[in-house]
Amino acid sequence: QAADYSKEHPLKVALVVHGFLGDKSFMDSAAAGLEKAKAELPVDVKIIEAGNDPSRWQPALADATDAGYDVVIAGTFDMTGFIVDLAPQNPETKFIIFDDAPDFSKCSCSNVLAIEYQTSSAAYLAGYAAAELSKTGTLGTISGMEFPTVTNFKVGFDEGAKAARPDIKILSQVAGTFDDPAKGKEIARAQLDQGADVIFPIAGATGIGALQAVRDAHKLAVGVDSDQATIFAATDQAQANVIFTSVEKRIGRSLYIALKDTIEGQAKYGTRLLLGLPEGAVGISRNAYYEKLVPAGLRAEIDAVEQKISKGEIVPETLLK
Amino acid sequence: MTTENMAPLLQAIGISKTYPGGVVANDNVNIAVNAGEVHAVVGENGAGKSTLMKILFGVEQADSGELRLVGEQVRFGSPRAAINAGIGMVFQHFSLVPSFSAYENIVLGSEPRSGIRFDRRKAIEEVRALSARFRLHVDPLQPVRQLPVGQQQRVEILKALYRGGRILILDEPTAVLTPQEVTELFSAIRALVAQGRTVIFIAHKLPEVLEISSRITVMRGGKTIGEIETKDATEQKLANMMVGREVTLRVERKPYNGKVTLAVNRLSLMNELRATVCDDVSLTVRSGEIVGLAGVAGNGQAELIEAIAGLRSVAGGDIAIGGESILPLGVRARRGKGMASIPEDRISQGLALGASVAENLVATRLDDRLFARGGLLDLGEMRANAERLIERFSIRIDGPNALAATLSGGNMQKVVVARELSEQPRLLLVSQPTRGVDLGSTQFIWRILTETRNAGAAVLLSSADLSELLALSDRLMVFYRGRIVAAFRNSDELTTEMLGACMLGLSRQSPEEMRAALA
Amino acid sequence: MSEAATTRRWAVLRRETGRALGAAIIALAVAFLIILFSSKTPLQAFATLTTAPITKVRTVGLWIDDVAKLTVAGLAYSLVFQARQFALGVQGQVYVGALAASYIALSPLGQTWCAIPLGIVCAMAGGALWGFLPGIAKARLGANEIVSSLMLNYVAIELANYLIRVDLTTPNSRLLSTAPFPSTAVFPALIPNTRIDIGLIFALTSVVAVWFALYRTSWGLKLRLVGHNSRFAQYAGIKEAFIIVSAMAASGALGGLLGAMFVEGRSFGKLAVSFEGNLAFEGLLIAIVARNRPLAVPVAALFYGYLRQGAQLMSIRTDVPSEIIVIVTAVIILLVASSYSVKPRAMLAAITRSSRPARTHVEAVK
Amino acid sequence: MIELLATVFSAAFFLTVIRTSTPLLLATLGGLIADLSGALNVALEGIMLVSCLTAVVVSVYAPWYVAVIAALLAGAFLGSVMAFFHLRLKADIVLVGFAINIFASGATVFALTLATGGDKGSSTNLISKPVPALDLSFLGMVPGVGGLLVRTLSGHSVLSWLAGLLVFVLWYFLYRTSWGLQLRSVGEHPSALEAAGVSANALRGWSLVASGALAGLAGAQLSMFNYVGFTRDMTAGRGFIALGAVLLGARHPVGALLAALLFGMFDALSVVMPGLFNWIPAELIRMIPFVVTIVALILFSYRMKLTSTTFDH
Ligand SMILES: Nc1ncnc2c1ncn2[C@@H]1O[C@H](COP(=O)(O)OP(=O)(O)OP(=O)(O)O)[C@@H](O)[C@H]1O
Ligand SMILES: Nc1ncnc2c1ncn2[C@@H]1O[C@H](COP(=O)(O)OP(=O)(O)OP(=O)(O)O)[C@@H](O)[C@H]1O
Ligand SMILES: [Mg+2]
Ligand SMILES: [Mg+2]
Repeated sequence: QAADYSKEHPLKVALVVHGFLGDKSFMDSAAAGLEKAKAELPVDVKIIEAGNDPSRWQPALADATDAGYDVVIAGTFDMTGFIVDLAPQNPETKFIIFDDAPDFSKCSCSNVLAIEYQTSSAAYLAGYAAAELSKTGTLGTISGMEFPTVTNFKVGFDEGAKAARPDIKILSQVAGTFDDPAKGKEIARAQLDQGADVIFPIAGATGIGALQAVRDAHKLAVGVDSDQATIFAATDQAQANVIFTSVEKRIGRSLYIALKDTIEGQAKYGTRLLLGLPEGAVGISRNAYYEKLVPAGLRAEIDAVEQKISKGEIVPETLLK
Repeated sequence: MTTENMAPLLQAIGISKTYPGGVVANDNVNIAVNAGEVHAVVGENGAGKSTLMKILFGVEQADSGELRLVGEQVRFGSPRAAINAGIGMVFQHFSLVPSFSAYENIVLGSEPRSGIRFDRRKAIEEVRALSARFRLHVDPLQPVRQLPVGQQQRVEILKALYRGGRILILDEPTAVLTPQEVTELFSAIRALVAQGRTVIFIAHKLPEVLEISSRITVMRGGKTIGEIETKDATEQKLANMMVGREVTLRVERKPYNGKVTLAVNRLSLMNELRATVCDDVSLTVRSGEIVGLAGVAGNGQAELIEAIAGLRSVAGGDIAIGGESILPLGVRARRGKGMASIPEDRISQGLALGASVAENLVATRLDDRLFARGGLLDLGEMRANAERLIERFSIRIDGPNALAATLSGGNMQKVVVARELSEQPRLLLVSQPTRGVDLGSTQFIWRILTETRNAGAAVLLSSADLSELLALSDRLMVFYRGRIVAAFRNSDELTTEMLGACMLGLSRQSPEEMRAALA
Repeated sequence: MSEAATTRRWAVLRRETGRALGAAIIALAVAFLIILFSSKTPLQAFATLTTAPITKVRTVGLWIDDVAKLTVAGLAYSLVFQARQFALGVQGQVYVGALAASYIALSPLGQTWCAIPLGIVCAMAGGALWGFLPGIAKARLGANEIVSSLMLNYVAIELANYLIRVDLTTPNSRLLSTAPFPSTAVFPALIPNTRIDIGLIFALTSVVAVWFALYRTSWGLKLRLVGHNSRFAQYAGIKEAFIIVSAMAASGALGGLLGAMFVEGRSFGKLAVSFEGNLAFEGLLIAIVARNRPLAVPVAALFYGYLRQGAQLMSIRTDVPSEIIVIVTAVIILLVASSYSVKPRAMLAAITRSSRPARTHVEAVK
Repeated sequence: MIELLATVFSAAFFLTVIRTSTPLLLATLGGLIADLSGALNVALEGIMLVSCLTAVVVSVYAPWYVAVIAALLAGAFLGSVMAFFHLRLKADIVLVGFAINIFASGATVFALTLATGGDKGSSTNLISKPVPALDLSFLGMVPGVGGLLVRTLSGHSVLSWLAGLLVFVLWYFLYRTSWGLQLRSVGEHPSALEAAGVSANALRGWSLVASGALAGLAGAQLSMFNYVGFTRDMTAGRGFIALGAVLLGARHPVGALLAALLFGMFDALSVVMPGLFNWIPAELIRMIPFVVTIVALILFSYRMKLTSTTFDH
């Protein structure tokens, strides 16, 4: 089957974004993975932005399925239900769902591949570092909304921070929205005013605003989903300079691998993959800013903690089992 | 000075104007106004007088024809152009900003400035000087809202004069004035003329026209019928020219002796600003009688009628119909007790212009089982009702489904009257029933009111037109500053001058005299 | 009916239809121009916009489902606009109605036959309450209904977010939505495998009901009289306050019904955060184009729903974003609200001639 | 509670209140001018949104003050569009306003895609500039209160100072110049001015333009100071809150200032409260500005009713 796809007859892939690109984290990461696949594999990629209106998500997915793509990709629990409905009706089409999984025992989903990410373990590392870097002993987290894929970051972050400094104080706030940067900025400012000096926004575009507040205050921030320092480096050096690391959920990379496996006939459709630190699907960014902002001693300490997690000596709390 | 050889000061030649919608308001109209005269324009409602004046003042533009100022052709594209040419106009409906003070209204649009600042001190000084010069006395600092109508009109005239008007157009200036105020206005007009101004004067009351003007242009149906020297004119002659037929305004009245239907006892009312507008007012109206309320606008008679109608809450005292207090009742319940009411302003209060005539004709009786059963409308009955009333009150329209907005002013008033009198009321409240209504319709409405009275209704009538009050009322009450200051039984001895003196607070009755007529 | 009146009605109908069509054509031309400038494949994009909704049974279903919802939204606005109240609270009513319907659907009653009727009744009651609040504030105190109803929209959305997160979501679920409703609480489909369900019947019933209420009942006549001239209504003994409050509450009930149609309809079958996707506001356009006439509302909804669906499919299949439809919407509102006539010359004259001040809504309402 | 009070009376909170109030105040002043001329401007929301984007895009290529002026012009342009449809084509002002709002929500996203090369959500690809904060740290030299002065007065956006100044300018304009007299007369009784030979429509038109321009400044503050950058629908109802503030401010510039500060304060509270009171659900805290608007509107209307009309039934 592997030989079936070539640059002339590529694997046709559609990514249905329920929302918009440009969040600099979640969706952008998925899109980047597909762009990489397009460049390196015999893959043709179409990205469909279905927008914020939930009533348009199912039609967009159905339309992509109808349009004859070989693989239709969508993310998060918002889309799982629709894929579970569409999969049996379209056995010829393969579906990949990331950051959520259907209950395979209850659906006939042999053409569905689910990928989930053990983000709490990576966030544990970031929390550990943040607590060590904090001068005030106060950290701040800002969640977009409260649901497990978001909260999982926070759970790991809090646990890591406490592991480093049991007396650490963590301010946390839910913004209630993923797309109001002005609100994110105000919340971050409030947390900075209350003494926090490392902020971890887990809130899409709302988080971008929080990062801006950290930049203006010359404090530190932890990025989320993508390597945000590197993304900002191109346009906003000052912003990149305060993001000492990011908790990466490497969606793009996992999608790239999933597509590669699909072409090679290796992909395990009909199952759920829970990827973590050992698979490299999650992790913290170790880039120039990390080198610059995190002292060598602490870096070594973090590497050691990561080793322990990989070996199972430390098992961070998680919402995904 | 030989006016014959000189071109008229202001001349309109062959003016035609058709409004969008096809009303031909002016059809080849001519008028010539000489310097230093008071030139009257008369005609029935809708004859096109106001339209012609608006063209002279640049508010409307003529479709054809030309204007000449001292023989030279001019064009007024806007009021500003006319103002610059020395024309000022006082509209039929005042154009004053209620919350602004008199001087602010007078200088509005031509304010004295120092730098970018509005120079209030200078404005006040100028207004004072102007009002002294033309003997038009107003307090420049009073908000216009608080001024009596007569003074508001002075403000309007001062406003025109302030802009250097040498020709002053007064569109129906006397309609809302008391006889005394009319006298004052006339002396002001004479002062203006003496100081070289020219006045164009519009009025429906022919004696006034004959008194003040030197020449008269008569209009009918959008055309000029002719021009006449005042010294050659008589009332009857003018009326014939205006209407094209003979008119008489006489009403026959039966004697009455009914029971007390409406009793108002020591009533006090307050306005929106919590100022007392009616104070300790008591009066009765018997079945089969018309009680007239005289008073300069703003002296409480309108508020009294609103309070009886249920549109205004009461600060003290009582109102009873047939011995039973109606204070706890809402408008609908009062109507249920046999009250009907013809409001002062038909467009803003008496009609829903966007609804059909049939709907307007049932609007006050929507809980009547005749038109609505179980909340459902009986369209057939509504239509039949409308057809009956259109016939009976000879309303000129396309049909019951025509929108009220498409009716002429007089016909709108007939719709209101028809609705209120479609059933014989026990108590009828009437305000300004013929304001802005022409002779023919006035005659008709007067007759209907009298018939209603003769059939046993108690009628409370408020009107600014004293001759109307004298023609219709059995008894008259005069309001001054929220109190009844005089009461009369109507008789041939009673004159508008006597009423006017009381209305202005110049003469008062003794308590005995008043009590005799109050009961 | 007299002949003159009949011909006049036809003339009005022709004129209004002409104006609506004229606005639609101009708006489509605007859309075409924007597509021409912004797309690499403008013809394909325009073709998708104008033909895609009818190419498949599935897309026809999407279209008709939208039409049903737009109709109810349009009716809700028409009702308050006829009373000259600029209440814009349909969005909030949709959320409240949806919450009420969801509580019924997820209760034990949701498993029984009465799930749908009871859900709808409760949704309408909830929506009516949400319409009643700005209504009473306006009628009793004169609080501006535009501002209060808009603010209540935000309140309702946050309320729904809160209740969904804290109360309605299934424990330990990862979803900001409820569990799917039991099948007894989901509208049966009229055409299988499409989104066309009995919501369409509710919509059509609402059209008739609103028309009947406005033109055949004394309440409707009173409501219209209040809308034409509120001073007159008071003078005539019509309880204006009652009419305003009841009109806003009735409109709210329609908004609540729309909420039930959303969550119990086949497109969702559950309650999720921000489910409504701004459709409630688009009802405003329907009401304006239909000139608040209930019988014209479904026609306007049919047309607009088509454009809406076409635009969505265009944004899925081509490089033109669906926001173009929003721009087209604005153009249509502006044109329909303007007193231009379809004759270009008169339009030109109106543009070049100076004119008198237009009567503003505020003056009229006061 | 102590914590809340400590927060509320801190200099940082004061800065936040000024920051959140500034766009509201500018938009409220815009709404006020239009309202006084007799045209309720419900398009403040949409005009702000368009100006937000304009400011961001222009500031990528030009200095910040050029971007602010561009936002102002964009607002003024939309105001003139409203004037055209309302005054020339006689469309109802509320409908025109909503058309502008709807247009803005779509057109900004559309334009954003063009400007960023595909992003529909936010302008993070664009390096936009902020409006500078005015640094008054020299006040620290004032003996005694120097520190307090710096903490409270330094660090506000230039536009905040401008907004404060505009309150005074607008008051002077309305009550001390002849144009102000004319403007107020148009709102109350347009035919008076017409009869005086001044075009009421021209004045209304200019009021709408000025109203748009002020809303444009509000947009600039929002997208160049409160947050630097643009995201879809970033005005988030602030235009409507401003409309409420116009009504609440008794149609007077100083009233507008107080109303905007009130709403700004509750907006700021809704940001700091979750950090202090974890047990209050975030959604309920986010309702605060909206609920406050409604309650304030109702109380205000109630007071107006008490003091003015005695009419009932
Ligand atoms: N703006 C307008 N649009 C359409 N028709 C109008 C308009 N203004 C006046 N008309 C019509 O033009 C005709 C002349 O009206 P005009 O106001 O000049 O009458 P008038 O002689 O002043 O009457 P009145 O004595 O009642 O004041 C009437 O038929 C009137 O209805
Ligand atoms: N504003 C208007 N717009 C359109 N048509 C009007 C307007 N005003 C009046 N008309 C029309 O002009 C005609 C004459 O109206 P007008 O009010 O002048 O009547 P009129 O001659 O004064 O009669 P009446 O004696 O009954 O008042 C009516 O048929 C009416 O439909
Ligand atoms: Mg006239
Ligand atoms: Mg007339």
